Amino acid sequence: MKADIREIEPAVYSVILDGKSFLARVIPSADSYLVEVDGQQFVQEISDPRDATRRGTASATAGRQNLTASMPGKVVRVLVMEGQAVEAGQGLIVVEAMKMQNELKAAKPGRVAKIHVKDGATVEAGEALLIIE
Amino acid sequence: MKADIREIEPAVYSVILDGKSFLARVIPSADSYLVEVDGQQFVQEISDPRDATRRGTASATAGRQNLTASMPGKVVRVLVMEGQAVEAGQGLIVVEAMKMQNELKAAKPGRVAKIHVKDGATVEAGEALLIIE
Amino acid sequence: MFHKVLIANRGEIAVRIIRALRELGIRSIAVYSDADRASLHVRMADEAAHIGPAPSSQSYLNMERILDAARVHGAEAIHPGYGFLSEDADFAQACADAGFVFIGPSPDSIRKLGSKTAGRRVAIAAHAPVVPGLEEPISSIDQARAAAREIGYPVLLKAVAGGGGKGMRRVDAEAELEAAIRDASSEAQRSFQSSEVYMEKLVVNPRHIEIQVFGDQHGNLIHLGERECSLQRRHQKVIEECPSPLMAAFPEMREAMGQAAIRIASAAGYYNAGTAEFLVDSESKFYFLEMNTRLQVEHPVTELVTGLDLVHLQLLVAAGERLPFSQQDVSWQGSAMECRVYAEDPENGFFPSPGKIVHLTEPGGPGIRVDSGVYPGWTVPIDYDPMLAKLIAFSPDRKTTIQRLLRAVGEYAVMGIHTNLSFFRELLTDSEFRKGNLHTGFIDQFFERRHSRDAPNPELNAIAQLVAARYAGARKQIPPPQAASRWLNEGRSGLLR
Amino acid sequence: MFHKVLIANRGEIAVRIIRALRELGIRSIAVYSDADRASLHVRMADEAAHIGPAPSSQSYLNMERILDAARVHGAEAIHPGYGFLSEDADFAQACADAGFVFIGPSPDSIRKLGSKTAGRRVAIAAHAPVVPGLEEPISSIDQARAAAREIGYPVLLKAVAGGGGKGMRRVDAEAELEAAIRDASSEAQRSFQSSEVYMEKLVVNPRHIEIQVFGDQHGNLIHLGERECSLQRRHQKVIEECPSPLMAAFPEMREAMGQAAIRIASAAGYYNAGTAEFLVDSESKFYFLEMNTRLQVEHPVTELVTGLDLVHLQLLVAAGERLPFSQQDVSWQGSAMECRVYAEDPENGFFPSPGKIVHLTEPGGPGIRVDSGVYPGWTVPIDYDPMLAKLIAFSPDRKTTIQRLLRAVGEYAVMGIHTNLSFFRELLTDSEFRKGNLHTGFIDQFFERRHSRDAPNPELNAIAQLVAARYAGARKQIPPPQAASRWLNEGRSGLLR
Repeated sequence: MKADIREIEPAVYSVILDGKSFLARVIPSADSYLVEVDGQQFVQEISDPRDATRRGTASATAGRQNLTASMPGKVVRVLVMEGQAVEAGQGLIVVEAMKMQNELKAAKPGRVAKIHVKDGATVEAGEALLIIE
Repeated sequence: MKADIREIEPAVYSVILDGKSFLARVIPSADSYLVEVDGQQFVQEISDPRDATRRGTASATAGRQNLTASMPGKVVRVLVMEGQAVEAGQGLIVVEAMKMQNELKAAKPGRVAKIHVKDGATVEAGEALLIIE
Repeated sequence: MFHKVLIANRGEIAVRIIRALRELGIRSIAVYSDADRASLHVRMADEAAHIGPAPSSQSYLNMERILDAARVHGAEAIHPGYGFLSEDADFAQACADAGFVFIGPSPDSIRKLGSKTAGRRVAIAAHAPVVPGLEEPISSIDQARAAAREIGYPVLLKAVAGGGGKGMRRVDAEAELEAAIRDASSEAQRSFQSSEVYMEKLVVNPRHIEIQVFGDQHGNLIHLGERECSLQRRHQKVIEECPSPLMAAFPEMREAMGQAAIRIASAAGYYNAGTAEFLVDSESKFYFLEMNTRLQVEHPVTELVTGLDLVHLQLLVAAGERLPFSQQDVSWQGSAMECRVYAEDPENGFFPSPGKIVHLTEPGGPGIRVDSGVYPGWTVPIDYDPMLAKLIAFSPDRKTTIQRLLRAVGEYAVMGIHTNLSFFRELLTDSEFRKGNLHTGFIDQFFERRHSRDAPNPELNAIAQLVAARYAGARKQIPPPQAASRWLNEGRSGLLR
Repeated sequence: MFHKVLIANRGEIAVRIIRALRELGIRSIAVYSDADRASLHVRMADEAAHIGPAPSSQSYLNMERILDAARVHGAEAIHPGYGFLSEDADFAQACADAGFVFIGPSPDSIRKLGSKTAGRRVAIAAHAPVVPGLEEPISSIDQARAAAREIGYPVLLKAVAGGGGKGMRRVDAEAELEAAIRDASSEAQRSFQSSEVYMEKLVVNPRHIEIQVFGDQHGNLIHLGERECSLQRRHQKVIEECPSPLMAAFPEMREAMGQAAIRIASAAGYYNAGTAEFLVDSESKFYFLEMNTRLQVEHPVTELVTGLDLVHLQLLVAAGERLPFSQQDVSWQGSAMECRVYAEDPENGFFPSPGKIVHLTEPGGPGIRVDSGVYPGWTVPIDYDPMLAKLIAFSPDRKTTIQRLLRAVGEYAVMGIHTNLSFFRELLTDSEFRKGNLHTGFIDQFFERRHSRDAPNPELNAIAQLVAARYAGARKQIPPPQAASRWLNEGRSGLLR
């Protein structure tokens, strides 16, 4: 594999590999690099590649789903109650942000363990919304 | 004069002055800032504003014209001889750079005091070509 | 012609209007909220006026602040763009009362057509077909229940003052009706300052095709053909095109729909730009839905196939001049298609993705137009609609236009925030889309049949690793572990509808 | 259709061709010299091959290296772009011998038309009018003197293999003749690897109007109308447009010139894209000048008014397909105009200005196309032609197109190097230019009547001071003295012709 890699703009790389030409752009964050190569995105973790809470919202680890707000917004309506069983894909909570209502859904089946917010609440980015177990 | 100045990109400024909106871009160099405002360019000198050799080629100071090459190139033909009287606008030397032949002309009348190069010579940026007195 | 015009809007449409004004030698006045001091429309305008804090209710919807700015800056006319106050008859009236030309139809025309229920009444009187439904807003849950039973489920709730899918809800059964009315009303109130909602029969998987109309103040009223806007996600248009693939099969439809649109507009004494929206059912019958009494987001599609500039024309007729051509001078050439580029994350339920644009490369070259409202280094604010730009392609035929859009999407790079560009890459390669069998349920079906994406390309993955290592090395940071590259799209499917 | 095509060129035209290939689903192979490793065409292509050191004689003019690259990468065809090897019959032949399709006319057509003297003979045989002059290259100074006396001064020397004003000299009197031949020959040798020069009568201040022809390999040959290219500086085109303002006055000229061009091309068995250049004298008589047997720099002008994509068509007919339409299907709509954006300093005799592009903003929006070969952060090398990009505008009429170009020039920002954008700003506002009374001496006359520019705007000057102080303050550098702002254009007039 013969790779010719040049940083041609800050964080933008021209790569010629075996005669093929690629353009790659890098965005660093605290614990990873996001690398876009010809429109496809890859995450290169710096630390523990299993720590996947980075992008917020419903990250499913070992059955437990910890739903957080990925950006500032307002809770329009909570669609479930504590103790309620939910199915994969079931709507849990409606949040409005940037003039758009977004229904957050369960990634897998479970039971609502805890609801942190109620209708009309203003939430900050990263704020816990509810927990499914 | 009520000015609201924001650096909205590195070295790019949005200026709102008495309700009018302007966009200004700054390019720093060793001894000045080049500021482009709505397409018109201004040089803000840092040091001595009379030192005008900055842009190379025929800079006319007190009658003496010191013609230098502003970029690497090749002397195609010298059009004058030492001792020859020249008029303003008269062609002095033809230099080829970037596939273009460019005839450098006298900015004001004078006499050719010294010719530093001859036909076919390769010149570097800043190299002295000839002097008119 | 005017000497100075204020633009009561922001983002790409404000930039679009500034460009038109500059081409006509007219000075432009931008307005901005606290969140928009550094926005592109402010840096591009000739003049700029601050009109209040970030929330649009206190800035872009604040009539008094906008009229004050127009007075202070000496504007002669006000262009409302789309959204915000553009379809507000009271604002059009307030402009006139304050001595400014409102660049749009008369307040009376807006009233006659601006609300969906009023528009339906005009259309019925003008003998244009309409979808069965209420002619008045919903006043009580009992009335709504009775109406829905008569019309038959599924029904659709819509904001009377609305547009863009806001305040809209599909209701499949009576049990859902009350909650749906509540949600739709509250969303309508927040979006349009009016909680009024009405109901109509839901035509299942119709095409959404609209007709651009244009009139002057001397009684000339023409149509500029259709735009097919069937590709919608949550009632928001995603892709628009002209000609509609349906018109290719039934060329006489353009003229039939065009004439229906002109009849409706004429009945309301309409002038300036307007758009009559129609649903087309599976038997190619069309029904008038509503009139948008303003410039549409997707107007560039019409500009490319007709060769006209709709904002120039808006200014011309607003200044009292005659349309400089008539219906028979309008012709349509080639194929145009528009993608709305949003700051949103297709891998995460299309959730809005505001933030700083760290890197931006916009496409160019033959047949590509980008109407952008952003620049590199700018931070997309959380306060407004997350549309970044419109990417529009033009070529002799639909197939080439789609290929051209794909080429342009490949050139388009927005780093630092998520965008829906990757979604367009998938959609534009979809074989059903390419066949042109479009309907408003198309995108939902697309998500269902699109089981999982191709696996990550191992060659690109290897390059990502090389580049990350090089980046880290050059900056003396901890390099990423060599084999730990993770494709970003893994496990995203559970979050998508 | 091909699967993989090599582009034997660089800069904006290589990018233009990559875009066309991508739209047709064909893989692109870029070639690059040492000076172009980081160039835009290399980063955009699917594949890339290094072909030698910076001097073009060792890279972009090195046939063997280019053919090797085509072999190694598995190309089926080679697109030569314009300049470099594009009009070299030997290269076209070498491509064919090596089993690659040359995307252009046959080697035989190039030979028949490629040299100016040969082209004149073909034109005379095809009963097309030509400018009086030699039909053979100059072989001795005595022959040249005799010919010039017969033709009558002023005469024009031209490189037989040439184009773009290289190797061209006006000669007003016999005393200048010998030196002029020497200069023209040596420039021709350096630019085209052929020192041959010929002579023709200098038509004083003619219009330069060219006709785009297009043929397939099945005998279909059509014309796509004219481009007026009268605005030239040192025989380099600066602005091109369609329709020619002259055609507006004499609409029958387009067809008359078009038919003459077809006759000439047909006599040479021509296929693919070609351009017949004509001079038009003050009595609107036209004379064939030469045939450019390749795609022209200014082809986008024709693309915008006809709605066609000439590079798509080149690929189509090179692959052996028929032209998908005939002469009567071609129509012209609206007005298109192109500005060639160069890295050169209008305040310093248009001297080339290579260097790093520190900041780049390219214009966009309605009716604007930018075919660019650069990106922000890239360093314009000293080794090649300093064209950065082409800025092309389209609108319904010439006046609006000019306004649109001016608007776009205002949006265009290239910092770090000098460009001719400020020159376009002046030229596009010139009243003579707006009247459309164009001829090849126009720009020289423009420089003469343009005594001095407006004084620097004191308001902008004040803002420059404020911004410089803010910049210095934020970076804790020595601020500029408050009153020392100097307008950059002071005292430049002595350097301009």
